[in-house]
Amino acid sequence: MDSNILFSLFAGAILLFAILTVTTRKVLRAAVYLLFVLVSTAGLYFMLNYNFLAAVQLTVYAGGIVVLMIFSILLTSHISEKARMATLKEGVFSALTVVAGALLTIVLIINHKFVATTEPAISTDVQNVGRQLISYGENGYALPFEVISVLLLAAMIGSIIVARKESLASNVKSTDNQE
Amino acid sequence: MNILTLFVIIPVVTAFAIGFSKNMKQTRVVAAVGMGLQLLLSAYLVYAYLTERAAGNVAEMLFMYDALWFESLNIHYLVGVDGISVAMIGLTSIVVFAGIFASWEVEYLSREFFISLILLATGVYGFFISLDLFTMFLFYEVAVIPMYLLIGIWGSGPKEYSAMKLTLMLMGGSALLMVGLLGIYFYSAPDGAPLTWNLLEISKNTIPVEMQRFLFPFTFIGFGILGALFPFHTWSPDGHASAPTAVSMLHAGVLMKLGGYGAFRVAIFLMPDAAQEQAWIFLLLTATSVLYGAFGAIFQKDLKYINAYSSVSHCGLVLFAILMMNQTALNGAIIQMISHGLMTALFFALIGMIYGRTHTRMINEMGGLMKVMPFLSVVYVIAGLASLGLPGLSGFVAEMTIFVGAFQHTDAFHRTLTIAATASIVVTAVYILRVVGALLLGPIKNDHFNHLKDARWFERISTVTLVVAIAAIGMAPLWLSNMINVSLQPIVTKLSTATSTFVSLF
Amino acid sequence: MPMNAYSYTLLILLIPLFSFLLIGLTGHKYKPIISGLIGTAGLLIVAVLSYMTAIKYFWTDHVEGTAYTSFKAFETTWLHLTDNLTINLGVLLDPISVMMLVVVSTVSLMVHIYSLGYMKGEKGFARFFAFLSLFSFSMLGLVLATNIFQMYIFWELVGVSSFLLIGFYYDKPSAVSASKKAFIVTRFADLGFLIGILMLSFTTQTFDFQTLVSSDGPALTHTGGAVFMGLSAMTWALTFIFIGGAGKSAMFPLHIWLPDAMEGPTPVSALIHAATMVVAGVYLVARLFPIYSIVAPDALTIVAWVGGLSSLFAAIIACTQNDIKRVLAYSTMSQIGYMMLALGVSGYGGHDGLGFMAGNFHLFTHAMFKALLFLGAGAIIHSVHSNDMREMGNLRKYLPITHITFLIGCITIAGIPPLSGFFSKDEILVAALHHNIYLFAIEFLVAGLTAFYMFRLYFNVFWGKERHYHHTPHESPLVMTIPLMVLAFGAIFAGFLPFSELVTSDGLPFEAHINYAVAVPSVLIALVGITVAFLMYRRTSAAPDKVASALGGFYRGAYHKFYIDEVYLFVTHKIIFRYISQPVAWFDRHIVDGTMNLIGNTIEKSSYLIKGFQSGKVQQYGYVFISGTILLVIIFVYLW
Amino acid sequence: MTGNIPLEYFLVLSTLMFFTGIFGFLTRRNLITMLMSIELILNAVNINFVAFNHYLYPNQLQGHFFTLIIIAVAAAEAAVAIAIIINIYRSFKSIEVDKVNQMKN
Repeated sequence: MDSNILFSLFAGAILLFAILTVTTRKVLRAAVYLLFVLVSTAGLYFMLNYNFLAAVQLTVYAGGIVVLMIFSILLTSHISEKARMATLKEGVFSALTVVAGALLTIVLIINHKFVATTEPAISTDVQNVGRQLISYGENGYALPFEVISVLLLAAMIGSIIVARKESLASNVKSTDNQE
Repeated sequence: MNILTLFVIIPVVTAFAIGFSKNMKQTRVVAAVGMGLQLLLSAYLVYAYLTERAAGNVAEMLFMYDALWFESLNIHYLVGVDGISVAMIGLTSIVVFAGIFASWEVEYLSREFFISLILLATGVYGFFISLDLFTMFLFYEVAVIPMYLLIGIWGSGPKEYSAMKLTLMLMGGSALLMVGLLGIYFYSAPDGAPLTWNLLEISKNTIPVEMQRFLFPFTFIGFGILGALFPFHTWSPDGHASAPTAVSMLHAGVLMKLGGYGAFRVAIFLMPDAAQEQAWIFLLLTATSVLYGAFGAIFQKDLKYINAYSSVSHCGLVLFAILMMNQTALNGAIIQMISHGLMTALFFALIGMIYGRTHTRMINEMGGLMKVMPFLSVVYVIAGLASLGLPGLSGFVAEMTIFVGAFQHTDAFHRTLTIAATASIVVTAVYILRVVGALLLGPIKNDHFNHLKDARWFERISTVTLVVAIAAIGMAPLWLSNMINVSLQPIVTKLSTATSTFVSLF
Repeated sequence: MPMNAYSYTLLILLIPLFSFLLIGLTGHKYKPIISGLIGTAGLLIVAVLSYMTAIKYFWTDHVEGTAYTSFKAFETTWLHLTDNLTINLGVLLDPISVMMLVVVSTVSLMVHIYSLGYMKGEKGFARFFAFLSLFSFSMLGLVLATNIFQMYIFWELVGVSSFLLIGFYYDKPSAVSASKKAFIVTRFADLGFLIGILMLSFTTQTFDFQTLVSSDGPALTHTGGAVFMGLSAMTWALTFIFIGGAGKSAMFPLHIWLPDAMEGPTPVSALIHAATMVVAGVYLVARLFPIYSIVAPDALTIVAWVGGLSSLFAAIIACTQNDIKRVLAYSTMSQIGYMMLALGVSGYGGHDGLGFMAGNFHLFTHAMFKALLFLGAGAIIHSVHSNDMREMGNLRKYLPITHITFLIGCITIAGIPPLSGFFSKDEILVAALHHNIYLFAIEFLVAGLTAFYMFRLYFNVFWGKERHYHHTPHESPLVMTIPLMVLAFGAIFAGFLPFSELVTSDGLPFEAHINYAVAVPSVLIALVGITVAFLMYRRTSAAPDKVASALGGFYRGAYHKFYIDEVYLFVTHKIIFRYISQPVAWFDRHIVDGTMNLIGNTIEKSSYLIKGFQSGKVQQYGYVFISGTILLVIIFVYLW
Repeated sequence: MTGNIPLEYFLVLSTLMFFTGIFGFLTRRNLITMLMSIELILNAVNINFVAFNHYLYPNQLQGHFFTLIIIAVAAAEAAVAIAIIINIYRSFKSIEVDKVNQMKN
């Protein structure tokens, strides 16, 4: 398939579903549209030959975050419920700003001359990616990798504590008693 | 350690110690001990100062200590005292000491109260010892901020309003002051030389006259607001009326003196040319203050308001004398600051004690207190007599020095204003006697006053300390006057270098 | 004359001060009578020292035929003001100060002794004696002042002790307001004094009396200078100083406090408001007399006329009052008017200075007989418990000693020879006659009026119909009658002192003779006054009422003291309180404070206006943030 | 595989996606949909990184790893955010931003 067609397909899907995500009044549908956007993005990554990244995108984003969102939507709202949107005035102003910003950025992008490096490309296969990720020499990303794992751990613990039922209230009570 | 630095360290340590005290009893004992030490220290400072001078040390400032603490702006922790600051420190110690005893029975959050009070005192001490304009300003702010809490939390009446008003107006003054001080800083040295905040260094340089004209009003009004310069005095009646006893004492007794001291040490001293040119405006304002405050006091019914207006009048006289810019008047201004600080503190202490018993401050609801509380009443009469300038008490010395000094001015306009200002002694007599008559004399108006008790021991300590100081200055003013006079010499010399002439309306 | 020989005079000041402090601080710890004895003993020592000083100064140490010198027995710097002006405290001895020393210590001692009886059993007995000592200290300090500022200091102190003593019965509203009035009125006058001092010291650059009055001093050699409204600076200064003196001496129109001051205990009236403090004004003018006389004759003319008018004014009012103490108060005012007039009509030096001598002479004799009269009145009040002469009558049989001594006082003040009042008054009239015939006429009339109102009082109290008394009046104890007798003795014989050889304007003695052309008519008019009083008041009759109604409005005016009090009340309450103080208070609350509040409110309002930007809504912040970023990008990329 | 697609196409695509996300962020009232808009924004950024890496600096993998990290952070952020949202829902019974205006309920 011609790469142009493929790109147009993905790009069109991304834009369409992105707009739908932010405009639909049904929250659950918005989540599904978001899922489509994320999947299409993964497609783009495949196109660029970043297979590992695309896979991560699919598993983490599509498979993890969106599912998490859908669960939380189901926990916090009724399916039939229609989300409230901004007032018309706010919508119009936001749209104007957003369009202005987009135009500005696009104009800037088009007018800019990007210069590519002349160095030879390196492989983006999973093997290479994996080696770089855990090596600590030149081109090694071991430190960010460790940092991000700690961050994830912290986030995990944090979200568990925050979401725990009645946890805060009982804490406050116990400290009150101490005084 | 430098003796002056101790003046800042002792209160801070005391405040910390209070932080660790367990109950009200410990708190006040710690506070009293700390401030008692401070009083002894200032007595020692006076002694040490006089000894140094007697030994022939003619330096402008003694006990100097210098440490750079903010290099990029050349801000130093520079301390030093001359006779004037020594006198002001003595005043502060006495008033703070008396204030601690006057607030002996503050029960609500007593720990926090004493900490704030002592923090305020720290600022005042720091202000008086500093020779670096920025550090001085810093301590000034340290003194002003606790005021807000003290009035807002422990005050009475519309305390939030008063606290807010007082703080905002003083902050407004600080803003003006900041402009003035920065301006002075940027012109503190001749072209090319490194800029400095050092008061003594700046005084050796002459700030360009055009800049003086611009900066002088900022600096003078900035300090003047604290010194209750008309028409920026309205924070004073409300603030004093709402403040708790010790705070009124400290505020009227010491904090308002920061204004006079600053106006003199910074505004006049560093910018004599502009001061001479613009003196007439401020003289009119201050002469207005003097009479206006006195007339305003006649009509008040609340004891604290009467005293607040009286303070406006007396502090107006301080600024008035400062603007006369001759040695005698300046000397009088300093003595007046001390004298007014002592007697107004005494007044507020007494008002607090009386209010604590009668639960009213309205003079038309009281009467005949002389019978039930003779000690407090006699002290009140003494304070009143000091305020109206009875010889033998400090007020007379101060006022007469000011009047004689101001009247020696060569310009007829200044002399005329002096005569106008002297009229205040009559008006003062009117409102003081009115209060004394309505409050202490005559028949007892309210039956439950018959059961009131006279002063307790801590109240006696508080008032007697102040009375002794007032009488001591009133009876033997010469040593104080001489101590100040010697220190005024370099300042007067600097003032005489001014090339501008006084503007006369005649 | 060695200075040290008089250094002990410092004790005269220190002893009363010490007894004041002693009684004031410890008086509540022991029996009241001990306080009284401490005070009296102190005064006794002072009196002895004063007499010693007087004898030594006037006779022992004086070389016949030379001028009396003035010198400082003691002096110390109290406050350093400018290079030229320092306030010193010290003791200045010259004829008038030594004379005053005698007057003050004598009267004060008598009053102390008298008070031991009069105030017995009063609640504030110790306080009373403390204040008396304070007063004695202040008055002596005033008398002995070496410079005008010391005088001002003690001037204020006597003012405040007068305030404290008038308001001695502090739970009595009338006493409180009288003391307030006395203090404020004299304070107002003191303002004049202060301004005068400022002007004088500005012109002459000295406070010192000796320098001021020395013939080559800055004051007497002062010429020219600024002229304001046609009068020289010195004239203005001295006029202002005289205002101070007029206030203390209750000269018209600053006299209104004196009658009210009678609210104080009677011994106080005798001491302060008859013999000593109220003559301070006279003393002040006498002190600065050379300057008045030589540099500012215009001011001296003012003194003369104020004195003359006051004496007439007060004498007229005295004829109508019924309160015996008030009659005496107006009489005091009238007599002080005499003294002022005497100074005002005097010249300087030799026989020209007759007025000066006469004024001081009268001050001296007046102190004796007026103190006598007041103490006598006190004894009367003490026995009948009333001030109103209409409630008295035929008291002579109950109070024989008081009666005799009071009669002596009345005859003395009426100016009947050979009692002392005659001599001093006669010389004033002579001096007035030499100077100005109108002033003489006024004083001549006043002499008659004086005799009339004093004997009106006398007859009303001691003769007339017997009244109903709550209990039988009885003679006072010895401790009260002895001072009366001593003072009566003084009133009789003080006139024989050779005053013109002792107290003169330039210190040189001169010969003063009785001028029969003046003396005979003045004695006659006094006799006429006495006779009229005898006819009208010897027996209770309708005659006084007839005379009163015949005089109509004039009588009512005099009875109401010519409404001066009302004028003052109008000025203070209506004008100062209502039109100055109240508007000032209002202005402060509403305009000045209002402006400040307005600024505060404006800021608050505008903060409400812009508060919308701080809505707490994340999306709004986001919107602003993004549009701001876009704008900034546009600005920086395209417009910069 | 990308053939002749110019870099600018990717960039324009990511721009549009980015601003769509912003539009959503500004107009949605529901916390979860706002979170989704943020995910859109992050995704747009990811595309940018990847595109730059691929077109301009193929000799390294910086953009690639940045994207990876962003994804990880996004996951963490989403987890925490959703935990908070659920907690808020418990307190307020609503997850609409303008109703959640008190720190303490």
